[in-house]
Amino acid sequence: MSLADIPVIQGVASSLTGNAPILLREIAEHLRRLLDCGETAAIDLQALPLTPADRAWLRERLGNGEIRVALEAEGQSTLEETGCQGVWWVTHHNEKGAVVSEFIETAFVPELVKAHPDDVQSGLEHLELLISDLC
Amino acid sequence: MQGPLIDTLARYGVSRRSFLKYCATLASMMALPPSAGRAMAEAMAAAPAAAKRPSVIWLPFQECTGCTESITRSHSPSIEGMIFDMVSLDYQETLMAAAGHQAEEALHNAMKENEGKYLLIVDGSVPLGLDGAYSCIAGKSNLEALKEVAKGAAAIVAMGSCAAYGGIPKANPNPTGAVSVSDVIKDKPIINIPGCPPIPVVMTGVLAHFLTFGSLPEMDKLGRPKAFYGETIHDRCYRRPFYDQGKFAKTFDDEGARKGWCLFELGCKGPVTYNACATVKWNGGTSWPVESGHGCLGCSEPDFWDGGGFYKALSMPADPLKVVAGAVAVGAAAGVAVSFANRAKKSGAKGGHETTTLADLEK
Amino acid sequence: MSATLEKGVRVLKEVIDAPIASYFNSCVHCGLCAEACLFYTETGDPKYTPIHKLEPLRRVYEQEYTLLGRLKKLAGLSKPVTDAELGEWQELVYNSCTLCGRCSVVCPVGNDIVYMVRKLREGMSASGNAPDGIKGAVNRTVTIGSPMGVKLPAVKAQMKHVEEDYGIPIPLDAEGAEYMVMLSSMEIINFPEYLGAIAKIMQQAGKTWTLCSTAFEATNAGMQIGNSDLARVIVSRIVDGAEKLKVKTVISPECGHAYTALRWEGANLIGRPFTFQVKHIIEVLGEFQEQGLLKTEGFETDKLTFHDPCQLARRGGVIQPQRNLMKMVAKNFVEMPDPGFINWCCGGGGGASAIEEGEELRIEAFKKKKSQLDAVKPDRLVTACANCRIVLEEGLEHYQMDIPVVGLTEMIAEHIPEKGA
Amino acid sequence: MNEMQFLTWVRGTGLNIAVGIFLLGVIWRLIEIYSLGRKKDLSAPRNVPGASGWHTVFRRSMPPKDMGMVKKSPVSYIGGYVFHIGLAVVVFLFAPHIKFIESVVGLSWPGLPSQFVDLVAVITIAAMVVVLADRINKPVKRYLSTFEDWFTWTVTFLPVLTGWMAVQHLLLPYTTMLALHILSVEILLVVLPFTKLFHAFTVWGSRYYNGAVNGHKGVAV
Repeated sequence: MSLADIPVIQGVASSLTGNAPILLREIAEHLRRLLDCGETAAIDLQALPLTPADRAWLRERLGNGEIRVALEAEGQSTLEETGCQGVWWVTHHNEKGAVVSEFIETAFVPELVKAHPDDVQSGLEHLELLISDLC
Repeated sequence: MQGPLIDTLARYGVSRRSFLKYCATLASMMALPPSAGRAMAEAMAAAPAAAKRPSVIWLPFQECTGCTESITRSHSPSIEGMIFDMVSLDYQETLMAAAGHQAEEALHNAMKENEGKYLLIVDGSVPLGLDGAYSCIAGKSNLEALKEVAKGAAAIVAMGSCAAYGGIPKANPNPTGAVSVSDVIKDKPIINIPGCPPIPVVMTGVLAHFLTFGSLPEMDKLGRPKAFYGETIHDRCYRRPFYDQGKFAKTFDDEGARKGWCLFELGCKGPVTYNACATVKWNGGTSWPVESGHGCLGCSEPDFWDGGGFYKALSMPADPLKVVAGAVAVGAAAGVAVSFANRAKKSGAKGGHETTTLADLEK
Repeated sequence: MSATLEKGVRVLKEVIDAPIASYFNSCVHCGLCAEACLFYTETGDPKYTPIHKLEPLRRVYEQEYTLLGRLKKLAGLSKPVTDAELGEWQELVYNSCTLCGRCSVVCPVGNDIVYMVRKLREGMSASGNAPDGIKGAVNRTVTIGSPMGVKLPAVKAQMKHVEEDYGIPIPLDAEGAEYMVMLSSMEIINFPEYLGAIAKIMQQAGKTWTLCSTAFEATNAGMQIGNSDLARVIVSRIVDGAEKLKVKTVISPECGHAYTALRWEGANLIGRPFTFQVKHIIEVLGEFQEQGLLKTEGFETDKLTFHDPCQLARRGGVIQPQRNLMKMVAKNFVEMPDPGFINWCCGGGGGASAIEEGEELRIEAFKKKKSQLDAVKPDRLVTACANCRIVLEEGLEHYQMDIPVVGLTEMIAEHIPEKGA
Repeated sequence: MNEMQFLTWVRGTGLNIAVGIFLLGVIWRLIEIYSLGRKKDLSAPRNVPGASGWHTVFRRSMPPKDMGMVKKSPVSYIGGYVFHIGLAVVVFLFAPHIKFIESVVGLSWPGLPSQFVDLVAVITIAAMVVVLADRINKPVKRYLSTFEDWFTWTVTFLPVLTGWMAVQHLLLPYTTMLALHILSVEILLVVLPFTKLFHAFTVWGSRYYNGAVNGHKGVAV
C-alpha cells in the first residue's frame, strides 16, 4: 500500500460551527467604540474555537479592502484592510512561513504600521547623513 | 516603547516592529488578551539590561534528553534566541563543550561566583532507591547533586514532567523510587514546566519573565505558570465545537476521524490536561497532537502514564471491571441465603398458626 | 382472652409476601396517597396518609424479612413493634380506613396500599387490637349467624310478609335452583323491600331461585376485622349451603363487602375454587337487562344520582351495569363528580360503620360526599349497598340534607309491571 | 493524593468497588424481595381487556385519569416528571455517559448536543430543588420524611450538580470536579440497593402486582 492509498480527506476536517457569525457582532461593537472614542481593539483569532472553515467564512464575509500592508520582520506579516474600513485582518508568519498569530484589529491605522518617533529620528539621522554625503 | 532591550535588539538587527510582533504572538500563545502583548513589550523593553548576564545551571537526572531537544529546537536565530543569549548557560552536559573534570569545574565556579543568584534548571526525576545509586554523575547521586546545587540557587525550574512530578521513571511500579524536584527541595522557589516534553516557548516565557521582573511568573497550585497552564487543552481545542455537538471519531480511520471530529472517545485527555498545545502548537506553529489526529495523552499532568490508558475515553473505567461476575455471584448467594432464611421463618410462622376463635380476638 | 402481640407479629410474618416486600421497597414517601384518602382530604391531618397507616407492618417486614433489617434487629438498632403501638394504630387501620382502595389507584409506583391494610388487619386482630364494634359484629355473625343478630325465624317472618304483600312464593332450600339469593342483615331489618324486589324480578325473568336456611347472611365481619380464620368460618356456611343446594350462582346482596368476601376472598379462604359462580345482584340485573329478561315500565322523573359502592365498582369491577339500569328507569339521572371507578367512599365501609368511637371522624369525612351532593343537588340518591345506604342516611341527617336514599334493586322492581296487569 | 491520582482512583478502584456493591446489592435485594412469593388467587377471574399487571406497569407512568391528582399535587407530578425525565436524559443521552455505558455493557446509541444536555441538567437541578422545597413545605411529605428521604435526595442531587459544575468549570478545576462527580455517582450506586432509591427496580414489580391483583377482578388500575 502506498501513501496515496491512505484516504485522508484534506480540508474536510473543518466545517462551520456557528461561532463565526457571533464574531461579526463583536467586531461591529468594536467599530462603534472606535468611532465614539477612538479606542482601538484586537481579537485574537487563535484564542477562539474557530475551525478553518469558520475563519474562511469570516474572511469571505468581511471581504477585501483597498490597503494591503506587508511587513518583513522575522518572517512576513500582512495587515489587510477588509471590505469594512477600519477592520484589519492581521496575520503574523514566522521565518518558515507558518502562521504564528492572527488577529482582527479595529483601528484607523494599525499601531504596527505607524513608525515610532525614535525610529523616525533614526531615519532623519540617516537622511541627514545621506545629505551630508552629497556635499 | 523604548528602553535598553530595544537598543540591544537593534544592535542585533532586530527592529522595533519585529519585537512588537513577537510580543503580540507571545501574548497570544500565553492566552493573554491582545492588549497584554503591548503591555509586555513595554515592560520588557523598559527592563534594565543586566550588567552581567544571569548564570543558569542545568542539571540532568533520570531523563531522556527529550526536554533538551525540545528547548534547543526553539533556537531559531530570532528574538527567542536573543532572550536565551541574555543568560549565561554555565553547565549543560549535552550542550557544553567541556567534559569530565573541566565540566565539574565549570559547575563549581558558576555556583561559587553566582551564589544566591543563579537559576537552576533540572530535567529528569531524582531516584531515591538504593541511596540514589540508580543515577550518578561524577560519583555523586542525583539526590546529593540536587541538594548541593539547589542550596545557592535563586530559583529552580523543574523542566518536563519527570522533574516536575517524577514522570515516566515514577510510573507504576516506580522501580528506582523516583521523585520530583519539589519532593526533595522545600526551601526554594520552584516552578514546574511539565510536559513530555514541555513546550519550548513556555521556557522562554518563564526566562523572559525572570529576566524582566527578576522573579517567577504567577503559578497554579501545581507550581506551573498560569499563563500557559491556565486552561485545559479541551477548552482551547479547535475541535471543541464537535464535542459540543456530540460528533465523535469512533476509530482512527472512520468518517468522523477524517472529518476532524472530537477525539474524546478515542481517549483524548484534553479535558483534564492543562497545557497550551492547542494555542501555541508545536514545531514553529506547524501542528499539535490533536490537529494531527491523535488525542492528548495528558503529559503535562501528574502520573499521566498511570492514568488508565491513552486510548480509553475519560468517562470509561480506568481499570477493567473485574468485579462483575464475583459481585453477581456473591449477591445471588446472599439473596438465596436470605430467601431460605425467610422461607424457613415464614413456614415457621405458618406452622405455629393457631386457628383464631372468637375468644382469641380479645387480649 | 388469648390475643397477644406475639400472635399478631406471627400472623404478620405469615401474611407478608412478595407484593408487600415490593411495595415497601418502592415507596418514595411522595404522599400522593394522602390526596386520594377522604380521611386526609377532609381533616388535613397528615397522620391519615394511607402509607403511614402501614408503619407497623413495614417495620415487621424490614426486621424479619430483610438481611439488613435482621442485622439491625440483632444489633438492637431497630424499634420493635409494641402492643401499645398497635393499639395506637387501631384508629389508623380501622376507623380511618374503609378499604376503599383509592390510594392503590393513585400510587405512582403502583403500591396496592389497601392490599396491605387488609393484611395488617390480620395482625391487628390476632393481637387483640381490633375495635370493639367490629369484634361485636364478628361475635354475633359467628355465634348467632348475622352481625346484627338476625336469626332464621326473623328471615322466615320476613319471607311470609313478602309472600303476602307480593303474592309471590319465596322458595327456601329449593335444591337445584339456578340462583341462591343472599341477604344482608340490614336488608332483613331495615330494607325488607329488597326481598320482594328479588321475588318480582326473578318471577319476571322466569328463573328458579332459593334462599338457604343455613346461609342467608352474606356479610362477613370476619373479613372486615381482618381475620381469615373467622372469615373462613363465615364464608364456609355459604359454600356449604350453595353446594348442598347445588345452585349454579350465588347472588351477593346489595352490600359491598359481602361481595368482596364471597366473590374475591371466598375461594382463597377455603383454599379451593368454588363449584358455583358468585355475582352481585347488580351484575345479575345487568345480565337480565342485556338478555331482555328485565322489562320495566314508566320512569322516575325527579333528579337522581348514583353513589358507587367502592367494593362493587373500584374493588369489584362492576361499573357499567348500574348505569344502564339507572337509565332504564330514570329520566333525570345525573352523575356525581368523580363517579364510577374513582368514586369517594361513604366513609363507613370496611367495618368502619360498626365502630362507635369512629363516628365523629366518619361525619367529618362525610364532608366529601356532601360536597359531591352539593354539586349535583339531587332529589334522591340511589346506591347498591345497604351499608352505604345506612352511612349515607346518617351523614345526610347530620348535615340536615333532605335527600332520601334508595336501593337500586328496589327501584328497578318498582317498575316491573304487575303480573297479569 | 493529587487530583489526577484521585480521578484515576475513582475511575478505577473506586468504580470497581461501587459497581461491585451495586450489583451485589441489586441481585441480593431482588432475590430477597421476590423470593417471598405470593399465593395463587383461587377466585374465578373476571377478564377485562386492559386489566392486567403488564398494563399497569405502563399505565401507572401517567397520572390516574379524571382524578384531578395533578391539580391537587402539581409539584409532585410536574416536578417528579421533570426530574425523572431530566435525569434519564442527562444520564443516558450525554455522550461521555454513553461511552461509559458502552465500555461496560457494550451497547451504544447516539447522544444529544452537550449544550442541550447542559440545559436539561439545569432544569433537572431546578426541579430537584423544587421537589425538596415541596417536601419541606407540604405537611404530608414532611410528616412522612425520615433521614433516608433527605439522604437519598442528597445522593441523587450531588451527581447532577457536580456533573454540571464540572462541565461548566465552576468552583473547582475540571479534573477535581470530574473526580468528585464520579465519586458522587459511586456513592449513589452503593446506596441505591439499600434505600428507597431501590424503587428504580421494584417499581416495575409493584405496578405489576397491583395490576395483576386488581386485574384479576377485572379492574384496570
